[in-house]
Amino acid sequence: MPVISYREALNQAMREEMERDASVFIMGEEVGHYNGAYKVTQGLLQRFSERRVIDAPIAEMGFAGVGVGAAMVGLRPIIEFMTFNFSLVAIDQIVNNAAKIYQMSGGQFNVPIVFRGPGGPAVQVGSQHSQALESFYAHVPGLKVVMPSTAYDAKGLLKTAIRDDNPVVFIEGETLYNTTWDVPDGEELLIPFGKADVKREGSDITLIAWSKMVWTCLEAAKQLEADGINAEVVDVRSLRPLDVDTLANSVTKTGRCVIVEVGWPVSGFGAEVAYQVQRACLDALDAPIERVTSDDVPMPYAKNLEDEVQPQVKDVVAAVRRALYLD
Amino acid sequence: MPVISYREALNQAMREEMERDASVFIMGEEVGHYNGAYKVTQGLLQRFSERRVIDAPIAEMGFAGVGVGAAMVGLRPIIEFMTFNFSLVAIDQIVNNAAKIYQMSGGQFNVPIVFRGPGGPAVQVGSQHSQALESFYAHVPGLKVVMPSTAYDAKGLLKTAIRDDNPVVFIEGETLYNTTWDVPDGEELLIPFGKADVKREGSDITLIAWSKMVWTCLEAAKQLEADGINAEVVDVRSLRPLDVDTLANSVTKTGRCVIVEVGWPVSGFGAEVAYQVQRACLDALDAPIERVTSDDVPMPYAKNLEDEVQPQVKDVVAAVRRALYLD
Amino acid sequence: MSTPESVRVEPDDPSELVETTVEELAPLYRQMLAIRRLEEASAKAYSQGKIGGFLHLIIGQEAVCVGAIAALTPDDYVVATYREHGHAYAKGVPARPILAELYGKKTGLVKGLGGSMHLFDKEKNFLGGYGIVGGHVPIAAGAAFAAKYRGDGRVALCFFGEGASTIGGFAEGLALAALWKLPVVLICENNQYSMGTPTYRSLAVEDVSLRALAHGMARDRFDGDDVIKVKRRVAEAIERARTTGEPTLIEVVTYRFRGHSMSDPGLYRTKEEVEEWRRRDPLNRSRARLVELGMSEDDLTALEDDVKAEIEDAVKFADESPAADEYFPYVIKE
Amino acid sequence: MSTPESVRVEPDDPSELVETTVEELAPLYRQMLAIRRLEEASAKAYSQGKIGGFLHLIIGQEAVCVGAIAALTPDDYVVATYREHGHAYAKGVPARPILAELYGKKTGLVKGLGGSMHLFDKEKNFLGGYGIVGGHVPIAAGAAFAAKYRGDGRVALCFFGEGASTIGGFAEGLALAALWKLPVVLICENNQYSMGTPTYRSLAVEDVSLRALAHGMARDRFDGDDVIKVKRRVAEAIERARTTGEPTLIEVVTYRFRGHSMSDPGLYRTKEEVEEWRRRDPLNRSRARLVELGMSEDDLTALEDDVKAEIEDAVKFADESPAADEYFPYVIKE
Ligand SMILES: Cc1ncc(C[n+]2csc(CCOP(=O)(O)OP(=O)(O)O)c2C)c(N)n1
Ligand SMILES: Cc1ncc(C[n+]2csc(CCOP(=O)(O)OP(=O)(O)O)c2C)c(N)n1
Ligand SMILES: [Mg+2]
Ligand SMILES: [Mg+2]
Repeated sequence: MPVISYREALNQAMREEMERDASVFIMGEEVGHYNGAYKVTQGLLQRFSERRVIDAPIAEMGFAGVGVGAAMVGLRPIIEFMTFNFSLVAIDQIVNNAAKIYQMSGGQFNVPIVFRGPGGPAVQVGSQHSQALESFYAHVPGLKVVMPSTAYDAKGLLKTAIRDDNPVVFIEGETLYNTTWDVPDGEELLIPFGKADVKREGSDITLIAWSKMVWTCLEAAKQLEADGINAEVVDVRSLRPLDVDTLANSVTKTGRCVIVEVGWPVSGFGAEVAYQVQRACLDALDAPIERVTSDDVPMPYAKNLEDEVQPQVKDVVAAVRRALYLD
Repeated sequence: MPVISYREALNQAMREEMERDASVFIMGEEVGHYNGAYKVTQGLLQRFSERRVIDAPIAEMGFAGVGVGAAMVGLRPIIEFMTFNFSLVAIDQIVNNAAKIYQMSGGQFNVPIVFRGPGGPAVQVGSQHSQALESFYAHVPGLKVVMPSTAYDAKGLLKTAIRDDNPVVFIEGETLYNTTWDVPDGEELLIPFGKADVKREGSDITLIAWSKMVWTCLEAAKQLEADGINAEVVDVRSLRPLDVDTLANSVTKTGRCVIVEVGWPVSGFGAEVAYQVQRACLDALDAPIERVTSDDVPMPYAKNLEDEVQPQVKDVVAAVRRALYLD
Repeated sequence: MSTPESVRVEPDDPSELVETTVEELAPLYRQMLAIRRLEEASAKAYSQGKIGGFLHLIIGQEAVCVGAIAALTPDDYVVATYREHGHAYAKGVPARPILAELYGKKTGLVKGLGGSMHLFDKEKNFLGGYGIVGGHVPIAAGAAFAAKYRGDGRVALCFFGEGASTIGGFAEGLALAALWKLPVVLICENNQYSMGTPTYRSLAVEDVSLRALAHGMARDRFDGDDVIKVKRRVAEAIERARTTGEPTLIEVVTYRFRGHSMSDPGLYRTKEEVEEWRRRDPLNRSRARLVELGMSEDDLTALEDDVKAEIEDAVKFADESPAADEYFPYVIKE
Repeated sequence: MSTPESVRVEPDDPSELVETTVEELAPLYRQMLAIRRLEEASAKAYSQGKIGGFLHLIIGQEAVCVGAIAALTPDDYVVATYREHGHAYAKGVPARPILAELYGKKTGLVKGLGGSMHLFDKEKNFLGGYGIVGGHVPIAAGAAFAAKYRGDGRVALCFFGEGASTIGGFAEGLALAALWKLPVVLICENNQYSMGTPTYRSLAVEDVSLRALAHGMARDRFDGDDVIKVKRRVAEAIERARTTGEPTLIEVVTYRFRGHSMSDPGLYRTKEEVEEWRRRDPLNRSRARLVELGMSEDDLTALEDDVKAEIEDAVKFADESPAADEYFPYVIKE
């Protein structure tokens, strides 16, 4: 299987879906002539012309709303936020319009739209440009929320998102674009929503994560192996709908659970996961569920502080040891 | 002690603080000449003039930002959102500016501002006007988030909010304005943040709630009493900072816990409370923590459906019975 | 920057007569009257507790939605605010499902899920019914975007109040429509109040249509008393949108006779002001015109009786319909 | 609606000379040069990996912030974007803490917490440093609101790019400033590109200052090559704000010589275009003017050496400063 980057996987997904369905278009800042701020839309303008790859001025609320309107009458917009930090000026369109129109219209108008772009902490860009907002979107009925960690998942989930008849918030890892993974060529890669993925099998403890933190957990698992601890890593992938079964099966097997997220602790999505897992398998738990999150602070700029704030491999290892009562 | 309404309590709090401190002003839609959409600012324009009670045009992002700028240079704005539903068009000002400026400026500029207004489901106003957004705000470091359930708490907490040197998101119960409570006259009523309040003592189970749901829990506790079940009702009051100690002490005493919130279930603030309580007193728990939330749907308009969606006394009673293994 | 020659920014002399015929005007008068009666029936039902929540009536402003929408084809789109019963009716939605929706009934236009503020009708290309001021302007631009994308010649009409002209959603929708030349007609129903706030306290310049200037967008501004005038002037903008793809910002000066919503007694206006505008009632004006044009009292009475029967039927329908009973199927489309 | 007589909307003839003296111009030239050297030092440090994240340089645009801020008093407020090193320096923030901040050092202006995009200096009334396009415009209006509230005669200057003119934050800030007559001067630094997007693809009308029209706000528009002209024209607006409380929207046409940020090679512009603007370099122009006005080469060299030493010292300071080391104390003020 060809090894491609997360960026390339997303690009392929959009290209394939645009080839397949003439109602799919892309709109966002710098997606066309500039080929994307993060080059995710590289070459699409050239291939599909300005009609379908639309450079928008800086007006997130406006073009997100244009997407919603276009979706209501049958187009399938992909709205790129240069980063999800900027989705906050457009969040009313997502929460009050995209998510609710199907309900408000009594099922008449569905809104097949994808809001995508990078999210989560980037590197040294300060607190306004470095935050994980998935807990906001996961809170909202009417939305689906997806966060792939690998190129494979990125491609398969984005294709599914574009075909979904509902609004999908698709948050890419801002620091994952250059990561690579095996991605099948030729055949159609469609990954259903609501399916978590066991990224590494293990028997002693379950590490639950999504997006960038899956990589941190895999690295932690590798280190733990040296100490004879066999960690299972489960990638949530789809936060809404959430695949509680796969998470619960894993925790039932291992008896212990650490949830790792790069967002803020209070009311982070990890709290929801903890609650769900606890409910589904309280009896199977041999120790309280541990959560590892970023510190409860806006992101500092300095690299050393930025690293300190975010969950590192050592933090995950320490949480695992706590959950195993080893320390 | 005089019995006054929640509305009147808020009005008194603002009036007293405006008398006390000339840097306090109120800005929002219809707060002046109209005396407030919910009449919370009744009489304040007359008392303090247009200089300090400012009717704003419909531009939440704009006037929230004006408040932030004014607060940076030492004024103490109270920004009223006609309802917190409309805070979504201004949330970027709250999350990216108000909450972060103290940090971004390395501690130079603090932002003493109160964003207040009614939140949570109202009655038959449909999904865009009926939602509980506290989970969003509670997620954000740099903010304080307060939600009083009684006139007493409303007055004492709002006065504290106005004097706080940080941005405070103060969400009033849209259906609580006419509720009454004893509120001392004359003496200064200041309730510190980060203190939950036991609204009813009990020994068999702890009901944790905030805002309107405190009333639902009190009513449920009354009904449960008839069955010989003695429920303790703890009012969170301050979601951020959260008083885990008081919650944990109660649960340690009762051994059982039901968390009741009117918001959506997924990533609701109740999940965070559940996680904190579980961490603080897993060993004391005789049963899994139960959560009661609204259904995972946008709010329907029809009264019967609206009631069905939201936690009712009977739902709380049922959850208590589950937690007591009675059913 | 270019502004079309056709721009007339001052409200016209309200006494000015626009040519028309009984054939053209009578159906529009009928629509306006039906909307008026529907609104009155709603107000009554509200006071009886049969309708809940916020109820925003358009009484006094009927000529705007009726005139504007009369200039559309059924394929064109309409996007409106929470004050949209009249717009829905003018776009062809029958009174029955509108009223049943306000009653929160299963037979309501949106199954009792949306209520007064959220009417939608896909078949009629009526795209809502929105409660967040300004938030629907980009949606209308989006429907127009789709029309342009497909080249299907459709046009979108977007209605909003003058109070919306200060909010970002309006500004961004306007900027995008102008930049991308989207076939949308933005119609500001300037009823001179945003809740209790008169325009002189909410707008630095009390002419919303001027916003078009800085975007090189066509604009128009006139009073909304004469339904035919509204139809003609909006038709020009629709024609421009349909043929050249260019958007227009139109401001229609009008007045709501009642409070902002049922819970607003409207104390911020003088009796005299309200009376003055009631004298300009667009319904009376159209009725008088019909008489002038030769429509007989008998025919008018027949029309009015017909309207009365229609609304009475809708009330009966709403009253007798079963309560709304499900909401889960309408959250996520499977 | 009124627009002041003083409005001149067209860019002036760039060759036009504005009267000045060595005493006035030399310190401004020095500031511009210091900013240029500071930016160059930052670019170098960035390429050495000493600065991370986004680094937006203002090289080519120096005359705008220097000229505009020269017209202020120290008590006045300045609010800027992520491209604000020059604005901070012009407002009196020394090079040392600016550069140390970019390095993420403890001695940085904001303790290494904000970085390049978030410079703040309370003592200098420099209110930031914001990364969300348009979001700071209301903040500037708020500082002006406070000045008006207190009647202390202060004025706020707000800088933003032409790319910000399509976003809601700008539109709402503008509307509120106009309605409430806030003493704020909104300065659009139109450098003709919003990242890779030229104005003709982002603006329906390539004249941002026109936005003022529909709000009855004073406006001005001119090129930003001559620091003295910028000072004079902005001074008029500041004077208006200080004496009458009225806001002004000013558009200054300028050009950034480099990419949007360090990671942007700027391939969307032709070499010729960039060369053309480099020939108009505001620093060369001011230097030539100083020579014309009689400043000796020796004095100029002394000034330039002094700047060089200042920036070298700042680099040394940043290099040698300890790393940032705490963040918890700056989340909530106790
Ligand atoms: C963003 C937002 N802010 C505030 C409100 C509350 N609100 C509803 S209608 C209204 C007044 C709108 O006035 P206008 O736009 O003139 O329309 P009209 O009601 O006069 O038709 C306000 C403030 C809202 N719905 N949305
Ligand atoms: C709301 C928002 N959307 C997008 C961005 C990403 N972004 C940062 S700068 C920029 C271009 C701004 O151009 P302009 O306003 O002309 O200022 P300039 O950079 O040219 O000084 C963009 C799109 C942002 N920071 N904020
Ligand atoms: Mg109005
Ligand atoms: Mg620019």
